[in-house]
Amino acid sequence: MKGKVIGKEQLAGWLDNLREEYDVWAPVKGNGLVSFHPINSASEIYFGFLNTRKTPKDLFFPQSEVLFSFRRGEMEKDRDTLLEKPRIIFAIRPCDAQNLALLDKVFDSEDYQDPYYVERRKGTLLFGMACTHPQTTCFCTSMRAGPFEKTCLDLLIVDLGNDRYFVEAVTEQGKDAIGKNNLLEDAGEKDTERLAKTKKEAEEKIKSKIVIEGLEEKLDKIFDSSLWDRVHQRCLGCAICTYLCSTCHCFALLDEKVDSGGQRIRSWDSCMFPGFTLEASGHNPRISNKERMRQRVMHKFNYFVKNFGQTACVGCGRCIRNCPVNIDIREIIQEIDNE
Amino acid sequence: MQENQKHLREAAEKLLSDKKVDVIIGYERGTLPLRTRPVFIREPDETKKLVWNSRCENNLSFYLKTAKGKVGIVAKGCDARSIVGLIKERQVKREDIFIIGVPCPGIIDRKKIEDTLEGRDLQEGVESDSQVILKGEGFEEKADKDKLLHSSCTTCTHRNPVLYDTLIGKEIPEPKMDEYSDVEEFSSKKDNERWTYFNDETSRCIRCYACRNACPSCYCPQCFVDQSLPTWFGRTPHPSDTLIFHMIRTLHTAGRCVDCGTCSRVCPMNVELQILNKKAEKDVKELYGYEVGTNLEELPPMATFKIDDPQEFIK
Amino acid sequence: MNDLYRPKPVTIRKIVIENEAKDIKTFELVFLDREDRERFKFTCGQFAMLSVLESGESPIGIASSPLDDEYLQFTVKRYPTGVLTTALHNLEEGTQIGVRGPYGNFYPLEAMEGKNVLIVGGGFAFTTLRSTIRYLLHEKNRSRFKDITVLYGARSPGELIYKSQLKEWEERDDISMYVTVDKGDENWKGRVGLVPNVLKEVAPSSKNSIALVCGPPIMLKYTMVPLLDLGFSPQTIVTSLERRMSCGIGKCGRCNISSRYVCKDGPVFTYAELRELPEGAL
Amino acid sequence: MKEGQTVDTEKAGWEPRIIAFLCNWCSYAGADLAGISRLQYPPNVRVIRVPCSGRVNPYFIIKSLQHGVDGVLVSGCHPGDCHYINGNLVARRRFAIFKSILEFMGVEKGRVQFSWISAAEGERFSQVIKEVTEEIKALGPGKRFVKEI
Repeated sequence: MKGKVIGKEQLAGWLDNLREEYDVWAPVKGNGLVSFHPINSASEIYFGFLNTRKTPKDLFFPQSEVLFSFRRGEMEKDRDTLLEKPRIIFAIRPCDAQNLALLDKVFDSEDYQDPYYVERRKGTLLFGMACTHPQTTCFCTSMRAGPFEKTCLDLLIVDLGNDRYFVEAVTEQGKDAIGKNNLLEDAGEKDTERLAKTKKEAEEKIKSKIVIEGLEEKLDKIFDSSLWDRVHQRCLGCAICTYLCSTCHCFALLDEKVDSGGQRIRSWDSCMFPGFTLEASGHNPRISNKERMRQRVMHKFNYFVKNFGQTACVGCGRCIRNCPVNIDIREIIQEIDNE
Repeated sequence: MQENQKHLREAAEKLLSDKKVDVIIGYERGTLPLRTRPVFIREPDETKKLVWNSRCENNLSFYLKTAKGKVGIVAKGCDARSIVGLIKERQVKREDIFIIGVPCPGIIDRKKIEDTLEGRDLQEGVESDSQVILKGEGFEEKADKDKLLHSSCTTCTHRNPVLYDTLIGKEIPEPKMDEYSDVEEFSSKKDNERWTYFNDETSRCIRCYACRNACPSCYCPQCFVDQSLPTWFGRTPHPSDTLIFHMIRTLHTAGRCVDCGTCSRVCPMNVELQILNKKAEKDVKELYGYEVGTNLEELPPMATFKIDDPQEFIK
Repeated sequence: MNDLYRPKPVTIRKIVIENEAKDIKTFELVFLDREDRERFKFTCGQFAMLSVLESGESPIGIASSPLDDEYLQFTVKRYPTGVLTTALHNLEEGTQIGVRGPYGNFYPLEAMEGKNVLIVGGGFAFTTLRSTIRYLLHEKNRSRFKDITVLYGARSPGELIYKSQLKEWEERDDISMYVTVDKGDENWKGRVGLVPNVLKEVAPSSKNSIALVCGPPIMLKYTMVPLLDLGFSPQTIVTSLERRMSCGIGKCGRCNISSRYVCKDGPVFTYAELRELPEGAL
Repeated sequence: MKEGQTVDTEKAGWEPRIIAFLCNWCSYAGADLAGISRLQYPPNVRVIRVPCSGRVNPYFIIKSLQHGVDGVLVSGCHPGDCHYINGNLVARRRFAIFKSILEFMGVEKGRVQFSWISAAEGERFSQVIKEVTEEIKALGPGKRFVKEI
C-alpha cells in the first residue's frame, strides 16, 4: 500500500473532517498527565507526549462499567448500544494498539465473547502515532514488536521530523479514512526515505532488552524457587503495575446499591490485592505478596503463553516507570534467566 | 551527603558483622535515572550498595511490620517519626529495631522533575549539593534542588530523626516557619471551591491503593474498603466513593500521620491531598497539643481524652 | 445485546435446612421462563453463578441431577463474610433470584460406563457428587454402570447433608452406602471414623473402577494415599476444585491454578492432572 | 436537583430527612421523655438508637450522607455521665476532627451536628431537634457525598 503525507498544519482540518462521522479521541494534557479524551477541536491535542500515564485499554475495557441496573429487585432493560458514534483513537502508541490483539484473545475468545469489549472494539478505528522518541523504559522490540508496529492499527502516522506526517493505511477502513478528503497527498521518494531513516533511528534508540525466548520453559521450573522470596521483598502490594499495565485485564463483578437502586458493575481488579483470591470461607490460595507477584509474572510470561501462544506484555514500560519502589520487570526477567 | 553515605555504609557494615542486626533496610540505587529504592541487606559486604541522597523518597518504616528478626533501618526525620508511631501502636518492638538516623535536608519530588522535563525522557541524572543535572536526548539542564523538593519537605520541621540508635553525620538546623500557612490559606476559600478542589483531585483516583499500601500508618489487616460484610463503601472509582475513601483514610491517620508525603509521592495519577492530612495534623496539634511521632510516652491523641477537651461544636 | 453476565430469573421453590448448625441450605430453583431451563443444559459436576441483586454472585455446584429437568438444586453454606451466601440464606421461599451458567467441565460419565464407580465425599462438598449419584441411580442409567460404592463422611451426625436421601440410598440394594462421622453423639448408631480410614476398611476394588472424590483440601490430601494403595491410578481418580470466581467463563483472571482456569478447564480434574501442577499453586 | 438550581426554588414543599444517632442511656431516654411529656418537635428526624455516642463510627454519618439524608445529628450523654464511663469523651475527640475535616472539605457547617442531651432533658431534646431541623432546612437538600446511580 502506497503511503500518503499530510502537512502538519493540515492535520487539524483532516481530523475536523473526520469528526463529522466519528468521535475522535486524542491525547490531552491536564494535571500533569496526558490521557485520551474526546476532542472538539484538533487544537486540544497534546503532541509532546512520550506515552500516556494510563493506557488507553480503558476505552475498551473501562475501569468500571455498569452491566445492568436494577430497582426494587427488578433488572432493568438492556442498553441497545454502547457507542453512539464510531470512534477514532488518534495517536495511540503502537504498543498500546498491539496490546488489543492480546485483549482480543481474552475477551473475544472462541467460547465466550464479551459483548461490551467486542462492541467497543468493533466500533473503533485506531490511528497509531509511531514512537519516534521511545523512553529508556521501553522494550517493545523485545516483545516481537517495535516503535512502528502496525498490529491492530488502521492507520500508522509517523512524524517525519519536518513539517509533515507520513500516513500509511493498514486496513481498508484506514484507507477509507484517508480517502475522505484531499488534504493527504501521495508520498514522494524523499518522504519514503525519511520514513525509513526515522524508523531505523527510533528502533536503535530502544536499548532495553529482555529475552523472552525460552522464558516460558524456565518459568515452568522455578515455581517453587527462592527467587520469589527475593523479588517480592520491596513490593508494597498496590495495584499500580496492574492498573497501569496495558495487558492486565482482571476484573471483578460487584453490586453497588443506594436507596434508589443498584447496579451490577464490572470493575478492574488486581492480582496484587489479597482480596482478589480470598474465598468466603476465609481460605486464600495466594496468601502473601510473594504468591501474588509470582502470579503476575507467571500470568504474563508463562500462563498466557500456554493459553494463547503469546506473551502478555507489550514492553510499554509503564510498570517500571510508575512503581513506587522501582520494581523493574526487566530485572526480574534477568534474574529468572540467571536461575 | 556523600560523606554521610560513606558513614552510613560503615555503620551498616559494622552492625551486620557484629551481628547486632539480621538485616538492614536502606536505599540502593534504582534502575531508573535519579531513582533509589528500598533494599534489604543481610551480608556485610553488600553494604556498599547502600546509598543516601535526596532521592531516598520511600518511607522505609513500612517494612517494619513484616520484617523478621532484629532489623536495622535507615530513617530520615519523617521515617523516624513514623517508627515512633509504630512502636507506640505496638506494631513493632523498640528492642527489635536499630534505628540508623540520617538528618534529611529534603527529598526531591520526581513529579517536579517530570514537570521540568515537559515530556522529554530523562536518561541520566546527577545530583550535586544544590543542583541536579538532567540529561536526555539532545538536552542537558540544571535545576535547583530547592525548587524540586517535595511539598511535604518544604514545610518539614523535623529534619533530624527524633529517635535513633546512631546518627549519621551531624544534625542540621531545623527551619523556623509557619508550617500551616497553606492550610490557613486553603481554609479561607469558599466551601464550594474547597469541595471542587477535592472532587477534582479524587476524580483521577484509580483505586490502586498505593497511597494506603505505602503508608506506614495504614496497617489494618483488612482495610475498611475491603470489608465485605458490611460493605461500607463502594469499590469502584465512583466519585463519591473515592472521595470517601480518601477522607476516611485521613480520619484514620489523624493524630498518626507525620506528613511524610509518601502517599502523594507514590500516586500514579498525581492526586494531591496533602492539604487534607495537614489539616488533620494541625487540628490535632491545636486542639490537643499533640505533635505526632515526637515522643514515645504520650498516648496517641485519638485513643485518649481530657475531661476539658474543647467542645464548642457540640450543642 | 446478548449479555453473558445477565442472570436468568428463577424462583426459590423450596428451601431445606441441611445441617444442625443451620448454615447449609438447599435451594430448589425453578426458571420463570421454561425455555431458560431448556437452554440450561448441564452435566454432573458443573456449576452455575447464583445471583441475588444487591449482593452479587457466587459460583455454586449444581446438586440436582441433569434428569431432574423441572428444577435446579443448589446447596449453599453460609459464611460470616460471604455476602452472597448470607443474602441467600436470608431469603424465603418464593423469592426471585438469578442464575447464569452452566459453567465448567464435568465428571467423566462416559468413561465411567461399564465400570465400577467409587464416590468419596466429605462434609458439604458432597453436592455435585449427589447430583452424580442421582444421575447414576436413575432407572434409565443404572444398568450402564457396574457396582456403585458411596463413602460419605462429615464431622458430626448433625453435619451430614441430604439425610433423607442418604436413607433412601441405604435402603437400595444396587448401591453400597458407607456413611461415617468423625465424632458421633448419643443417638448415632452408624460408623465413626475419618474418611481415609474408613476407605481403608471398606477397601473397594480398583479393578475396572473410577473414583470421584470431593471434600475439604485436607481430606482430599489424605484420601489419595489409600486410593493409590488400593491400586487406583492417578488417571482414574477424579476430583473437583473450588476457587474464588467472578465471571465463571475464564476472563476475570482469578481462579487459575497455574495456567488452568478452575472455571473453564475445571472444576473437575483428575489426580494425574493435579499432580502435574506445582504444589504451591494448589 | 440540578446544579445551579437555587435552594429557594426547590424549597417549596421540601422537607429535610435527618438521621439522629441517639445514645441509649441519655439522649434516647431524653427523646422518650419528650414524647411522654407531649412536647412538640418536627417529624423530620429518624432515630437510630446506639449503645453510646462512642459507638457512632464516622462511617455511619458519611454513609448516611452518601445515601442522601440531608442532615445527621449525633447525641450522647453529657461529659461525665457516660454509662460506659468515658465513651462520649473519646467520641468527642473523634467528632471534633471529623467535623473539622468535613467542613474543610466543603460540607456545609450544620449538615452534621452533635449534642449532649441527658435523660432528664426532654424539653432540651425537642429544642435541639427544632434547631437542627431549622438549620438543615435553611441549608437545603444535602448534595455533598451523595451517590447517585
